[in-house]
Amino acid sequence: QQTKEQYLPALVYRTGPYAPNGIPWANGYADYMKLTNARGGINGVKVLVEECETAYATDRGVECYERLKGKNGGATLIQPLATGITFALTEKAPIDKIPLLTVGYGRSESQDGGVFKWNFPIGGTYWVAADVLLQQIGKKEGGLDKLKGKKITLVYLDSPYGKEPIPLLTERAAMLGFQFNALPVTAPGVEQKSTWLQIRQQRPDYVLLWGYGIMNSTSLKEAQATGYPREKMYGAWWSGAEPDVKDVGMGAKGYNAAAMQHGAEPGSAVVKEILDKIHANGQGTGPKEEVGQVMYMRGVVSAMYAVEAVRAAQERFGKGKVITSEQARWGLENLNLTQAKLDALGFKGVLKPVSTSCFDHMGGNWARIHTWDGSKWQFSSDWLQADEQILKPLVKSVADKYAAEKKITRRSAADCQS
Amino acid sequence: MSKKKIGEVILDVRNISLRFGGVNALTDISFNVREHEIRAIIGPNGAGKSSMLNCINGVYTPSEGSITFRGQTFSHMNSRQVAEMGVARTFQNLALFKGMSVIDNLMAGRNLKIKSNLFLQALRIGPAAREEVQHRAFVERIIDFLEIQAYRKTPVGQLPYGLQKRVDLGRALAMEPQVLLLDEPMAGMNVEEKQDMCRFILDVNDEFGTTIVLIEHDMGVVMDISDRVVVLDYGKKIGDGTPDEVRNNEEVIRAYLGTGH
Amino acid sequence: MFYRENGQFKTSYQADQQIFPVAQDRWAIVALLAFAFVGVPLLADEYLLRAILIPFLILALAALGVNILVGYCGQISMGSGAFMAVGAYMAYNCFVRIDGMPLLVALLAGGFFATLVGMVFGVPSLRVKGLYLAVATLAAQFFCDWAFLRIPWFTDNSPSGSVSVANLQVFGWPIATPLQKYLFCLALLALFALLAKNLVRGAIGREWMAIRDMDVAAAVIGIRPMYAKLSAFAVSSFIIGVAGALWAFVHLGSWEPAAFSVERSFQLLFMVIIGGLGSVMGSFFGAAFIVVLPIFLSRFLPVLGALFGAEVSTALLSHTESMVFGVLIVWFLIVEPHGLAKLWSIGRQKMRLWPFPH
Amino acid sequence: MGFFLETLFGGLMAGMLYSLVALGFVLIFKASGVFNFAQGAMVLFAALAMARFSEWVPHWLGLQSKFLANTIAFALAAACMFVLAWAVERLVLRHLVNQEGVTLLMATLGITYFLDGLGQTLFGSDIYPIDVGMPKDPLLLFENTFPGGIMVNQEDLIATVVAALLVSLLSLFFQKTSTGRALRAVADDHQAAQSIGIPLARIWVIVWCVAGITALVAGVIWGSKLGVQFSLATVALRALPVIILGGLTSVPGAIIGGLIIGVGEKLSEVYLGPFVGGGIEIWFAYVLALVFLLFRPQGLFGEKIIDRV
Amino acid sequence: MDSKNIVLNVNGIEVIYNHVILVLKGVSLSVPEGGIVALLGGNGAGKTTTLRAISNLLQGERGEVTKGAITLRGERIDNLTPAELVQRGVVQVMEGRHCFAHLTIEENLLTGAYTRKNKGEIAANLDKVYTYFPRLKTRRHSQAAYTSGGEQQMCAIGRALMTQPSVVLLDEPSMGLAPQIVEEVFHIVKDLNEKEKVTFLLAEQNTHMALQYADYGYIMESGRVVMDGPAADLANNEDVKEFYLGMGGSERKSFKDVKSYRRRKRWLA
Ligand SMILES: Nc1ncnc2c1ncn2[C@@H]1O[C@H](COP(=O)(O)OP(=O)(O)OP(=O)(O)O)[C@@H](O)[C@H]1O
Ligand SMILES: Nc1ncnc2c1ncn2[C@@H]1O[C@H](COP(=O)(O)OP(=O)(O)OP(=O)(O)O)[C@@H](O)[C@H]1O
Ligand SMILES: [Mg+2]
Ligand SMILES: [Mg+2]
Repeated sequence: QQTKEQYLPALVYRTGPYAPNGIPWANGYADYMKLTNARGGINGVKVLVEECETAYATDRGVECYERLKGKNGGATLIQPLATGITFALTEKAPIDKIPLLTVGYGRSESQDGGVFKWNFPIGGTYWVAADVLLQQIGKKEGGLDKLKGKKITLVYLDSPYGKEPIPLLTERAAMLGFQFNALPVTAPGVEQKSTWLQIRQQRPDYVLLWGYGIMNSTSLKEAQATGYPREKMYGAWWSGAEPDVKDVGMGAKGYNAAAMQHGAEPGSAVVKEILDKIHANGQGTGPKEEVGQVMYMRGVVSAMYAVEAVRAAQERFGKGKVITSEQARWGLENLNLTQAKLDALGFKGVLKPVSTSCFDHMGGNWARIHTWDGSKWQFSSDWLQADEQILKPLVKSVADKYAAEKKITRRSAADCQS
Repeated sequence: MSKKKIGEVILDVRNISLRFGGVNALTDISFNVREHEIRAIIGPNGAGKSSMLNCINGVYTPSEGSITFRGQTFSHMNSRQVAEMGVARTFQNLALFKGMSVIDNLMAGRNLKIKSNLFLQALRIGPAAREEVQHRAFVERIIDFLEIQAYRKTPVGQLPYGLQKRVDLGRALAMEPQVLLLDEPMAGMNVEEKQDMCRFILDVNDEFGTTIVLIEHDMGVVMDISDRVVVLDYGKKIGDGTPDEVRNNEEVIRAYLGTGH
Repeated sequence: MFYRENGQFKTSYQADQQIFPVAQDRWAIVALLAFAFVGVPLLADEYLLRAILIPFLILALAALGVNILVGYCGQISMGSGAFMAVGAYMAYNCFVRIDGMPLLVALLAGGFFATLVGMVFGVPSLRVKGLYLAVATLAAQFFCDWAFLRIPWFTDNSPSGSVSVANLQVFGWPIATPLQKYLFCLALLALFALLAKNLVRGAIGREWMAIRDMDVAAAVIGIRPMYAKLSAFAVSSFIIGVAGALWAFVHLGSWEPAAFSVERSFQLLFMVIIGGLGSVMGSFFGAAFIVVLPIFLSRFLPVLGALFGAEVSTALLSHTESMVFGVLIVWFLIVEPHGLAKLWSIGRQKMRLWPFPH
Repeated sequence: MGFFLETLFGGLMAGMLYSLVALGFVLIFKASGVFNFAQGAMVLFAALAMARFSEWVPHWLGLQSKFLANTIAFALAAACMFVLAWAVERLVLRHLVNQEGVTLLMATLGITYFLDGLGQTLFGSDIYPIDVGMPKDPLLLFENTFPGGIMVNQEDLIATVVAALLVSLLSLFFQKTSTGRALRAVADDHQAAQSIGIPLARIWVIVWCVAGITALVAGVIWGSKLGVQFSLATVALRALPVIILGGLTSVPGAIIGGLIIGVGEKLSEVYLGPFVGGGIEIWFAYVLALVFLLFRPQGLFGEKIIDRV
Repeated sequence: MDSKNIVLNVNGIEVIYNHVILVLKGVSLSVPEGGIVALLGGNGAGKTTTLRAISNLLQGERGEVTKGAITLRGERIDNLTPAELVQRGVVQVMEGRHCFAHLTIEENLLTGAYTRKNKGEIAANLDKVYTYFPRLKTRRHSQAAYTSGGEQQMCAIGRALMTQPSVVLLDEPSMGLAPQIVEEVFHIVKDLNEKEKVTFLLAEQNTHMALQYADYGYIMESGRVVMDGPAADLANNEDVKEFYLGMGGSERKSFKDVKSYRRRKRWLA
């Protein structure tokens, strides 16, 4: 019995400064895993989930990782759920041979599977998010070339997470000729008066918001207090969920944020299924009302990638078997989620196809923009695709620098077969 | 009075004044201390006796006047310098290092004499280790002398008051001082213990020839053991002389002694 | 009954000045060290090493440094995290900027730079005292947090501000597996503990304690407050700096300034207070308490919950953990305000008297 | 010029908010010699209680009136703070009479952990709004004198008035009443205070209760600005430079210190920040406080640190 | 002594500090209403500890009474707080002054009146203290920390008197006071005792003075009461004379001539 379970632990934070965002994510992740089991497991193999609380702190995250990695026959993969923890685990995972699934966060350059064999930022990186936001702003202005001479200010959490988009934005600024300015906010971001005073002084045309947790709602409140139009504010996809705007309410109306492919999807098939099969039986993890909200969906999507990776691995290493973490890595590297597959899983309209490869650990660079209407998030753009022309060289150069530092040689094509 | 050879003036205090805000703690005080003598300072509470000692070893800076020590004149003293010149003192309100054991308190008194540097001390090899043993031997002699062997390793904060006073004296003695300033060393002791304390003081004075400046409220003690006495009252000097002279000084009787003595 | 020192007479001061004057203690410590160096590697699994023992060793080292400053010299500091950060980042810079830099030298260099920074921030202690100083040391903390986040040079221009090291080795031996890391940290800790113990029981240690207990009296017996305080800052930040470098290099491998945030400073301060101010042993107890207890609770509480048939959610678990932790701190303080080390010594004293009650 | 004034005002108002938190620290320190690390946690706890009660009360009682609901919630939260004060005395302080400052500091740390856990268990970890009807939109003054006018937040103005009121009341209390004197005596020497019949238990409950209410007021104001969430506890770190600048034992010092720190912080960030990459305000506040300390080691208005032999 | 008007009775108490240090080993004593009882003994005999046990101030020193009982007018007071004891009229003047350093002398005195509510009475008491200690009046606006040792001692005594006590536990009141003032303090004690019927339990090193003013005395050594009796009897006891009054035979010995040789106290077998 024991051995028949696929162990998929998750590092989560249901406490601490970032709990409002962490809780729905963890609920979504847990619920989808329950759904998977309700659906009969992965080709009959049930999944076993275990949470470990990190409170978004790196050292606790590392401890959790160490604790969970060897349990129940070994962790199949790990979701660090924090950029800081991802950085630390990036050094450890290759030794333990455990893949890190970092859906929409972590190191942007880890898209490069040639160097980052064990990192999987499936579905999008911060660079994708930043690029997509610029494209949308360009659209608003009537073309990217119209950005020339405009002022765009980034308000970011002063942490590796917040700094991630800067290289891309700097690059884009040079290319498109807009004036780029970055204002750091000291964590956790409850005091932003001077930041917004500066914004009031500089009067940028657009503000990009790269905050997390309470920093987002604080930014929106300060924007309201300084009279900066929320319509001109664009947030990253970690700045665009319900907890970020809920208690600002109408004060945040008009605020835009990237949706990481998915947004709030209360109407999607998978949500309905979760409500039917899990919550209806009283087995739901969180409050019913939050099912289908943005962070919840991100948990669901992350879980789905994990499950599908296992499924993909089973295709190769034996259906109905419990697979190892190394096999899971292969699965993650060879995901091919076509629209048909996604639709079948209940993600119709939620996701675009994702297909990873040995060298591309991201697998998809689509996103949409959604806008807060005062009570809920609503899509306000079409699908947008990040510009590979810009992303690719950036990823490669940063990854190469990392490889040089760590004396890692790029994986060969042969290595990809393993 | 025995064969004690009282020498030259070693410490000369001239026209010292000390003010705290509105309070004149000391006004124009002058007196001197000769080598090897026991010099008492007496006076009512708040007369400025402790403040006088504080001026001598650099805790307070007098607003006027000068202090001459062995021919060198200072307008104010620097604690470290005073210690190096061989002046040690005890405190009225017990300024011991409460968290340290008796031994450590006394050893701290010898710190000026320790020469090895931080690195040698960290490794505790060669000279550093030898030095430590040497000083320990010296300190043990003081411990024997003061009869506090049993409390060697007790943190001084836990000792009863009287013993703490003894440790305080021990710490001062550990500095091998030439001049010893004692601020009410016998407060809170019974007669028996005072006798012990007197014996220690007299022995130090006799055997090592240490000059002693003593503040004390027990007139029996002061009159018995001191060679000369200064009397302060409200920051002013009202008397100076041998115990007998002072005892019969009208003003001293009025201000301090009362009629009982 | 067995723990008596009677019959053990010292014939020289040297013998009496040993670190452990009681023979039983000496044997116990030898046994403990032997166990730590030989027994633990045989028994401990990787999780124990990586998640508990290595952090414990490194934080104990840092706590030792903090204890020198706070416990021995009485200068309350809430900026220890900053000195760890200086150690970590400067060691990193030495390590990556200078080719062929040996790990050990890089670590010590980290300690050296921490010493410099520590002394600079120690200067206010000459005027500012007690809690005022404590809060003032936070200036060091926030300044360093900021500097390592904002000044790209420190992070070798890494865009995210996160840096990492790899391929550690000492004298040709790799420091890669948990066991190797454990032994390396253990050896360093043992060495530093010995040196620190020598310092605190020597002349300089007495100066520190004198300043702590009664600075005016200390000055009167010829101790220079400036020298004593600054040397305490220097020694303490050196040790903390080395610990910081170890934390970064050996434990984390990859880190960002948040690893040395103000919470870390507080954590270190708690360790020494809980463990016992002015006690080398206390640093170890404190580190063990603060590192191990939360981990223990997070594993033990679910089991306890399961026993009562209650399924404890992650959030509730972690809240309970925090509450229990808080209660335990208060409880220990009530039982013994002078820390675990004091509790330990009282225990020994009782043992000495055993089986007689007093 | 307009912008400078705006920054200045912004700083003053931010400073006033720090003062409110600092006040709690000062009260407890002044009255019992305890450096209360838990003040931040208390602000959070109080604000959480207020936020959740104002949400639950209408639910429980079927109330329509927002004002009534808020009033009841405030009363309930205040009651929570009273219970807390009582428990802290009973379970913690009582057993630590006459212990050193660090020990007590450590104990308040234990309380912090406990409150963090308890607060989140009882009230949840989400972001909760407190809506006491404070106006959110900015007010523009002197629009014809300066281009763009000077922007002031009405919310901040109200906070300033409340803080000023609270401070005057508390200063009076300390200076003029015999309880105020007893509080200061307790801070100096627990044992001596006991020996002459000052009931420590009662004194401590009073002080912690007053500090709790101050925390509640601070929590309500901050909370209605920012929303209530775990991170609110970190405003305590912002208040620390304020109290050392003003002096650990001075109630008016908390205010003046708050204003200086607030203004210094904002001006430095806005005018110096851009040259060094920004984000300097927090350490700047600490360094500012430190510089003041070098000249007055007891802070601007603190009681002189006594060392005498 | 007549057991009926015993106001304070200590019965076989043991005190342990820090859970390990046994300091009092069964101390019993009783204080009659309106009496002055002296508690004598060398350094570390346990006088202070006894007084702390009575006034319940041991907790702050991490000490506890493990055996025995203490009663005040027949009521067990082991579990009362010090504040409640003050309400019942028992106040202790602590050894080592313990003035409130940051408060002025006058504020120090006024805090002593915390338990008194009657304004007129407080003012009268304050006046009384100032007449007893005129020195305090001149220094009344300076912070206690900056007054001399003796002034602080007066302040501590005065502060205790402000509580309008009926039983005063005085711990070394004469320490650090000039001879004149010592005399005065004992006069005050006598005065209060006679005029206001205040009962005193007095721990003192100044045996001479103490026996002169007290009615009854206890002598403690190493945590035990080794001798007790009416003050006059004690003053005439040879041992007491030798060890506590410093008299060999009938003459006072000069401090200069004491020998290092010491006779062994007979009761310390
Ligand atoms: N807080 C404490 N912790 C441990 N031991 C203590 C403590 N206070 C006192 N003692 C011990 O208790 C014993 C009795 O002390 P106590 O202070 O009662 O003596 P005393 O008779 O008042 O002496 P003195 O005349 O010197 O004041 C001493 O041996 C002392 O070491
Ligand atoms: N640091 C200070 N600040 C203010 N006043 C002071 C200070 N030091 C001493 N004084 C005042 O100076 C006067 C003399 O004090 P000092 O301590 O020298 O008296 P003393 O003669 O030693 O008295 P005692 O016999 O009571 O110890 C006192 O009135 C005291 O209040
Ligand atoms: Mg004096
Ligand atoms: Mg005593």
